[in-house]
Amino acid sequence: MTSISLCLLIILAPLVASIIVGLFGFAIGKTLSHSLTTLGVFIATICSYIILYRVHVEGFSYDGPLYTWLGVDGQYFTVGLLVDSLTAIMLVIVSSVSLMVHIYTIGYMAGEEGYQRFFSYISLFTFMMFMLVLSNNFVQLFFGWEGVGLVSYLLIGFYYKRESAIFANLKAFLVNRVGDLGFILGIGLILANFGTLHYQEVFNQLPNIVHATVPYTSWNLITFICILLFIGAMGKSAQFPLHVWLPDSMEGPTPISALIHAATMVTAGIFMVARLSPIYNLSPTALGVIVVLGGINCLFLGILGIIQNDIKRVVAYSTLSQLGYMAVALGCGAYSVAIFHLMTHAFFKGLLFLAAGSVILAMHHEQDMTKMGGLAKYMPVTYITMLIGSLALAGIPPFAGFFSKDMILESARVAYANGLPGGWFAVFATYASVIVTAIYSFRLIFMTFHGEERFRDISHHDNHGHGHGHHSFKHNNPKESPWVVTLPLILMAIPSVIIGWVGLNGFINNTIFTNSVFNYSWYVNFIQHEKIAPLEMIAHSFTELPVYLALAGILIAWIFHRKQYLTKRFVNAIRPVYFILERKYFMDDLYINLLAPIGRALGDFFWKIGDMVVIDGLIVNGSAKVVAWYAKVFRRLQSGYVNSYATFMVLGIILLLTFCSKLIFS
Amino acid sequence: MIVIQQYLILSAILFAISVMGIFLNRKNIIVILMSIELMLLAVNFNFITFSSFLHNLDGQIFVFFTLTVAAAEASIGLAILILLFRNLRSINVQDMDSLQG
Amino acid sequence: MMQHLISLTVWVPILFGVLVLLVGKNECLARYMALLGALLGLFFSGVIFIKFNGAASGLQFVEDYTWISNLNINYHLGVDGIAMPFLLLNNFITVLVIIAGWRVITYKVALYNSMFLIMTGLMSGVFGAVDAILFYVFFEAMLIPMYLIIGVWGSTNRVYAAIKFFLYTLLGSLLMLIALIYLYKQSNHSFNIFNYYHTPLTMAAQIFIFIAFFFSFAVKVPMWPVHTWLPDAHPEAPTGGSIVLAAITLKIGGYGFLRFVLPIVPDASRYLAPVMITLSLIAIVYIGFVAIMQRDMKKLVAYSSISHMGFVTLGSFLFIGPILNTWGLQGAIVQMISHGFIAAAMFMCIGVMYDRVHSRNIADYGGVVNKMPIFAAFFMLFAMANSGLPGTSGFVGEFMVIMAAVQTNFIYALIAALAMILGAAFSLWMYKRVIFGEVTNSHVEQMQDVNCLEFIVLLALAIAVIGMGVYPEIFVAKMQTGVRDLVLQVANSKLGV
Amino acid sequence: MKFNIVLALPEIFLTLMIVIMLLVDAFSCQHKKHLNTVLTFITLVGGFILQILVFRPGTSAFAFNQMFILDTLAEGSKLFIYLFSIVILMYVKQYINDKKVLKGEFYAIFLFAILGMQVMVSADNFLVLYVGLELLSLSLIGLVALNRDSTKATEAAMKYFILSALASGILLYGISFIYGATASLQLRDITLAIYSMNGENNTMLLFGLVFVIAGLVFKLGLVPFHMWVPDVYEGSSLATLTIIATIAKIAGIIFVIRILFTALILLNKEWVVMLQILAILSLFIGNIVAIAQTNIKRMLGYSAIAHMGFVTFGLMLVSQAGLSAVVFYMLVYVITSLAGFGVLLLLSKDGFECEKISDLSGLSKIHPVYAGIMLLVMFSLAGIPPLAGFYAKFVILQALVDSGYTTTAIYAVILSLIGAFYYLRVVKVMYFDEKDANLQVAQATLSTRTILFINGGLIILIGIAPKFLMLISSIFLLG
Repeated sequence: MTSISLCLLIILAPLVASIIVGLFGFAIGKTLSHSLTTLGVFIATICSYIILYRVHVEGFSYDGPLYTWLGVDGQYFTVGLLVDSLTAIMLVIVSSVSLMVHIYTIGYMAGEEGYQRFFSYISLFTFMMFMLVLSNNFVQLFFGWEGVGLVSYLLIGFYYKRESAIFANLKAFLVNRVGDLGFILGIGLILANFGTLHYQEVFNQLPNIVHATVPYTSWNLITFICILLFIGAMGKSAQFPLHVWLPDSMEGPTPISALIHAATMVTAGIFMVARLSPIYNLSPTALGVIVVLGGINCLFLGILGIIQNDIKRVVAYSTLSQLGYMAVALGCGAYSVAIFHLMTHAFFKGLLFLAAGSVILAMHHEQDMTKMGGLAKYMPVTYITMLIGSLALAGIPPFAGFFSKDMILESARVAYANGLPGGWFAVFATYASVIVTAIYSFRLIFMTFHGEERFRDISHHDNHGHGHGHHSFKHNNPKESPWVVTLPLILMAIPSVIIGWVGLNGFINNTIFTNSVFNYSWYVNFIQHEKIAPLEMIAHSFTELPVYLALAGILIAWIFHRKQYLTKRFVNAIRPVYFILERKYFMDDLYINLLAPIGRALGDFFWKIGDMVVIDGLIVNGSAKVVAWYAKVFRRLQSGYVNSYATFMVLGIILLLTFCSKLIFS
Repeated sequence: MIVIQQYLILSAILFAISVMGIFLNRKNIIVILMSIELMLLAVNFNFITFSSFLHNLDGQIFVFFTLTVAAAEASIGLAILILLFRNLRSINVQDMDSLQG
Repeated sequence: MMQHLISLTVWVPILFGVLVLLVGKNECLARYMALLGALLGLFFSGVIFIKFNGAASGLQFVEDYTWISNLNINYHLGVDGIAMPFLLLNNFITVLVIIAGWRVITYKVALYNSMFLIMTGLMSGVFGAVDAILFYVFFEAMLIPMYLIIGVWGSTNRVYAAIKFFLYTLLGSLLMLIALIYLYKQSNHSFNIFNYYHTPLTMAAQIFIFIAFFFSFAVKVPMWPVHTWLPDAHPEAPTGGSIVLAAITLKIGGYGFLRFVLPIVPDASRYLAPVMITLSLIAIVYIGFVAIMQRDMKKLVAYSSISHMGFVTLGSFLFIGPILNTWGLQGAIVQMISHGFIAAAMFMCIGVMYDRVHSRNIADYGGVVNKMPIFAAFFMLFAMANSGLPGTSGFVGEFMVIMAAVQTNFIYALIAALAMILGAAFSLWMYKRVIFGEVTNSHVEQMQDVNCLEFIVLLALAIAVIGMGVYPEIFVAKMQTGVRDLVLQVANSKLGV
Repeated sequence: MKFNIVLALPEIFLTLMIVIMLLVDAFSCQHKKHLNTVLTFITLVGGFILQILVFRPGTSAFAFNQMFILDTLAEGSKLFIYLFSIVILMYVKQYINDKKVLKGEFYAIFLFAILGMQVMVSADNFLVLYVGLELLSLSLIGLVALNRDSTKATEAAMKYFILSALASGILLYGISFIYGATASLQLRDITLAIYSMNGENNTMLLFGLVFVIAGLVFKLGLVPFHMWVPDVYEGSSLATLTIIATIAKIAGIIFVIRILFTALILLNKEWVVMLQILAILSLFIGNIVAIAQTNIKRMLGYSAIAHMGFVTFGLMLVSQAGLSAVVFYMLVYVITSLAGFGVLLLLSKDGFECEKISDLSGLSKIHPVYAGIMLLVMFSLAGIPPLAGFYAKFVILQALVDSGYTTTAIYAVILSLIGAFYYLRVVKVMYFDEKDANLQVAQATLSTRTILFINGGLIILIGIAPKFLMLISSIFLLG
């Protein structure tokens, strides 16, 4: 099979499966539904690996059209394919995680209402994600971009009866739309100035545009475009201040939190910036913006993870923090490192979510960690895999996360040294965040798997309405999840351990992305001087701060876990800060209590005052009333008295005479 | 010597009186009928004047027709007046106001 | 036969409309006859669409016969790339409307069906007319059936709405009539629209004509601030009426701008473009906000239509220097066709719910998805299309117009792009309140999922919406030459001639 | 040659028939109701045929020492008056039979009125013109008063009588001045006389002009000489109103054309201004006040004022195009109104007069065909294409703009917009409102229904192919 057919197969297999299951799911039953979609993704996964092999080993690459989507004014927009190393890596990540999630879902969603619907959605999501990564132009990118947003919307609101879920999905969509606003304007500026939306053609023209400015201003055009595009990424990749939707999105079922809100969709923004690295390289200012926003995400949103009690929310904030890391890497010009972290993160964060799902499943859909504890001995597989994930997340060598995160810290230092605007903040934030990461991830481990078994006292109430009935753990113990759930955990745990070793050289030294991602010059220079290999790196790490920070974080988590009174005292000591943290820096309040009411008030004002009073009342009905008033007045002239009629006739004659008088007396 | 203007002024005065009889009168319809007659006479006067001054007989012939028509008009007017009185029990102009607006 | 395709598209539905009236007593026969008439119309317009040569310049399928010789008015029909897609849209929608009303309409069935068939024929005439008076006759004649449709089958406030609709539109069109007559005088007594393209006009005359046309077409579009008839007319009209009104009647306004205003008064258009753009942007944003706050679903969609049509007028008046922006123009047309599908679909969806619960209030619904999952899926698709999701037709037009706006002025684009947020806000917020959640009341509890006829209609619209989103080129390719010719036409100033 | 009595043969026939009818009516017994109808019908058809026979197309023939003219204008309008009279006869016969009070006189007076019109349109001399006018006016007054027991009818008749007498007085006064200035009553001689004045200002002539115009526009009912119109419309029975509102208007307009365009054409600079101001006022008052009406007859009265205003726009253009537009407008207006009155007449039964707008409530449910025709009538009067009324408005507007009166044209359309409102209201009542309990449909004969149907169809037919009627109206002006 040619590679193009393989790519088409990758795209179409999930789509076809999704459509069949979506339309006829009720008819073909659950088993066939999940088999079909899983098969679709399985085919896509196999093909993805073949593509990776061909690209990486045989040096295959492709950039060409499939069909003409739209032609205007001699410009043709095509739906096309771009297959290069970046695409291949992304395909592998997406398809692998998606496949794991498909398998996992068979167990996780068993017995839920809307089983087929769920499979249809995640297959559709996989298709959209493939469209996004395979696109060779901005329009198609935007299609995939919005497409994954759509499926995310559908999946967050999967439990459509739950008010919080349908609130969260609307919020997610709207916040994403704010980002898309910037994104589409960025695309518009590219089209306006480059005359094309094809990546390669845009890159080719970059030298002509470098010094262009935005009309009527002195702003650098490239910077402006970059920032606009990054606004899009801020929406999709949940960067501050458009991050508010991500924690709420945990309303969706756990598998999609793993797939969409950890591993793939939220990294679309990172992917996009990496894909457009030639453009971003031209604008240090834009990179500075990215670095600062990434730093904020990385540190401040990470801190919020520490105070969460909902197991999924902890992971969600951790995702925000890690996305911040990726953004910092992007901002430092180390795009390949960002992708590296994207990959390791996809696996270990996917793993964490899936493991959290496994815990939730065992606890009968209880997500509050204060009602867990001591689960390690009941759920060994889950515990071990989750521990691996957490270690990877905390950046403990030799787990995957260590390599990618360490390189991000490294690249931040390099960028700072080379005078990147906001570089100091990036260094500070990333370093500080290491400790934060360790604290929240191990707080989760300790609270869930260690300590006393708090779940025994709690009579679980069913808040899903999907027929579990009431359970309690008074007499029976929590059980390890079925194999369809644990298998993906194990399969995800393996890359969480080794992927760093495997990928290190390729990503760090950017040998893998020679033609697709172009790191910023200072990073390239830096890397050329240091030859980095896994073992050396581990050894080297013990001479550096980050590992100790991480270990310190674990220690702190352990102390707070053991000595609850210390926790309480500490919280009391920082009451005002804690309040701010509890309110999530007032970001939700900003949107929900300030911006949304302003919007609604504007709507009401325009409607009731503008439309109803001014236009309709004053102008439209007003003129009708004026006419009616005239009618009333003039009908009184018709008094009914014949002598007055005669008077009018005589007046008429006088009127006519006056019109004639000029002629008479001239 | 009486000039044409004097005739014309006379007929104009007659005409004006008759018109005023119509539009100033708020009481009796009979008066209006009389005013109409007067108006036609004023016109006749005009015609005859012109006929005489222009030495053209057409005007005088016209007057005959006018007079005949005036007679017909008067008869119809009076007939309607009777009807009106039968229906309204009044020949007051001011009472004739059911049609208005 | 081939030379008279447009005539057939126009007159066959009208003929069937009259026949339907004549067999009025037999409702069943009337329905089938109406469907046959609508299908024939669709068939003829489909043939036109297929046979139309997108690469050729100028009019195709021309028919030119003397009509009123003493005034040089001709029965002159023909379509170019701009008009042709609307013929298809129009006939397509009518078939759906007839099907949609199949079981729902039980009061004066024959009159209902016949009015729609006559409407279709007349609107086809509007798009096919080359003679200005012929255009005007079709343009105005539409008012009569529409007045009856709103007034007879509408709901509580129908009389006010019908009269408002009628007078509003009449105001505009009468002024246009004067402008047409003025042009007739200026162009050596010709009523051929294309002769006006070459008629030299002074700036003052152009502005006068522009204003006259503006009233006529802006009311139809409708542009802010002459839009208030729409939120009254839509909710009061029956489902079919709303569909036709939104899907096609509004397009006549946009079409009018392209066919009359831009090429006939290019200099005034250039001069007044900032005003038009401002009004369009106000429509997009202001109306977007208004739509968010609506409690009546049909009103909401009506306002959303105004907001979407703002893109049409915006796209039509984006100039770069003296040259009209092809992107904007093309985008405006695509947006019109797409909005035809989407608005029809939205009203259809609301109609489906209305037939079950007899309320248009958002507050009377909630949790509909529990009872009508298939319907909810369709509605989701259309709500997304309404908020401009890529892959649906709603995106293509907005995208093109925004692209064009960026080229003209970034601020325009920024404001226009706010529609992405507002569109999503009003569509999805309504969707959330109506469809999602627990079943809120007993009316919703008793709702049945879509029946076969409704399913067919919704499916057809869904295919259209997705098809147009995934492969718009099928339409766009046919318009290319027409749009290019228009751009060239508008680039010529009439002042120096 | 000079006497040429043949040309007046139709009128003579008409007169003879009237006398016969009066005799028959006097001596026939009451229950032979149909005799009068049949005789009237024969008279009208006979008159129509004779009228065709006596005319040699393309010529202008004179009779009675040039006092009587038979040109295409006269011939055409006469034929149309006969034709429309036949239609009116068909519509009113049932109504007249139902009304106990109206007897055979109706037909006799109706024919007298027709005779008056025929004389008027053929007159080429002020004297004949005057006689015809008075014959028409007095007959109409008689018809209005025929409804003897009705207060409204007698009141309307009285008002009509007083005001039309005043108007003819004014007209005569004007004529006398013109006679004084030109020494002639012959329309053509007056033109020559004015021509020989070489454009000198002649006070007497202009004075006469003003009075003549005032007298003329009274017939048309232009503001401020319109006050009789709504009252007479409301007070007359539907049968009478049909005559007043249709054929009498044709005669009136031809009469105005004769005087203005034959005798006073050289003074057009003066009278154009006057007509313009009157037309503007008429459009305003007619359209605005009609909105406030609840009686459909009265509303149509105001609407007639507005329509006459529109027609006057055509007159004031003093051009061939304007005149043919006027004739076309009149024909369309009459055809449309006839259908409307036809429906109203068929809806009136046993003393019930369908005259309130609300009487039409729910007509579309009771009788969809009548409702449909009424709908066409209303939209046609409002000037909505593709109905006949649109082209009528269109040709006038076209002529206006062509002559440079663009602002006037805009004014005219804005007031027609306001006018559309009250026509819409009638449609609204018929189609959107609930049934009215009073409303019954009279049994009409097949012939009547056929005629009504054809009449309604004509409104659309003229809309689809207006050329034919436009051609006819331009032929009118060939002579």
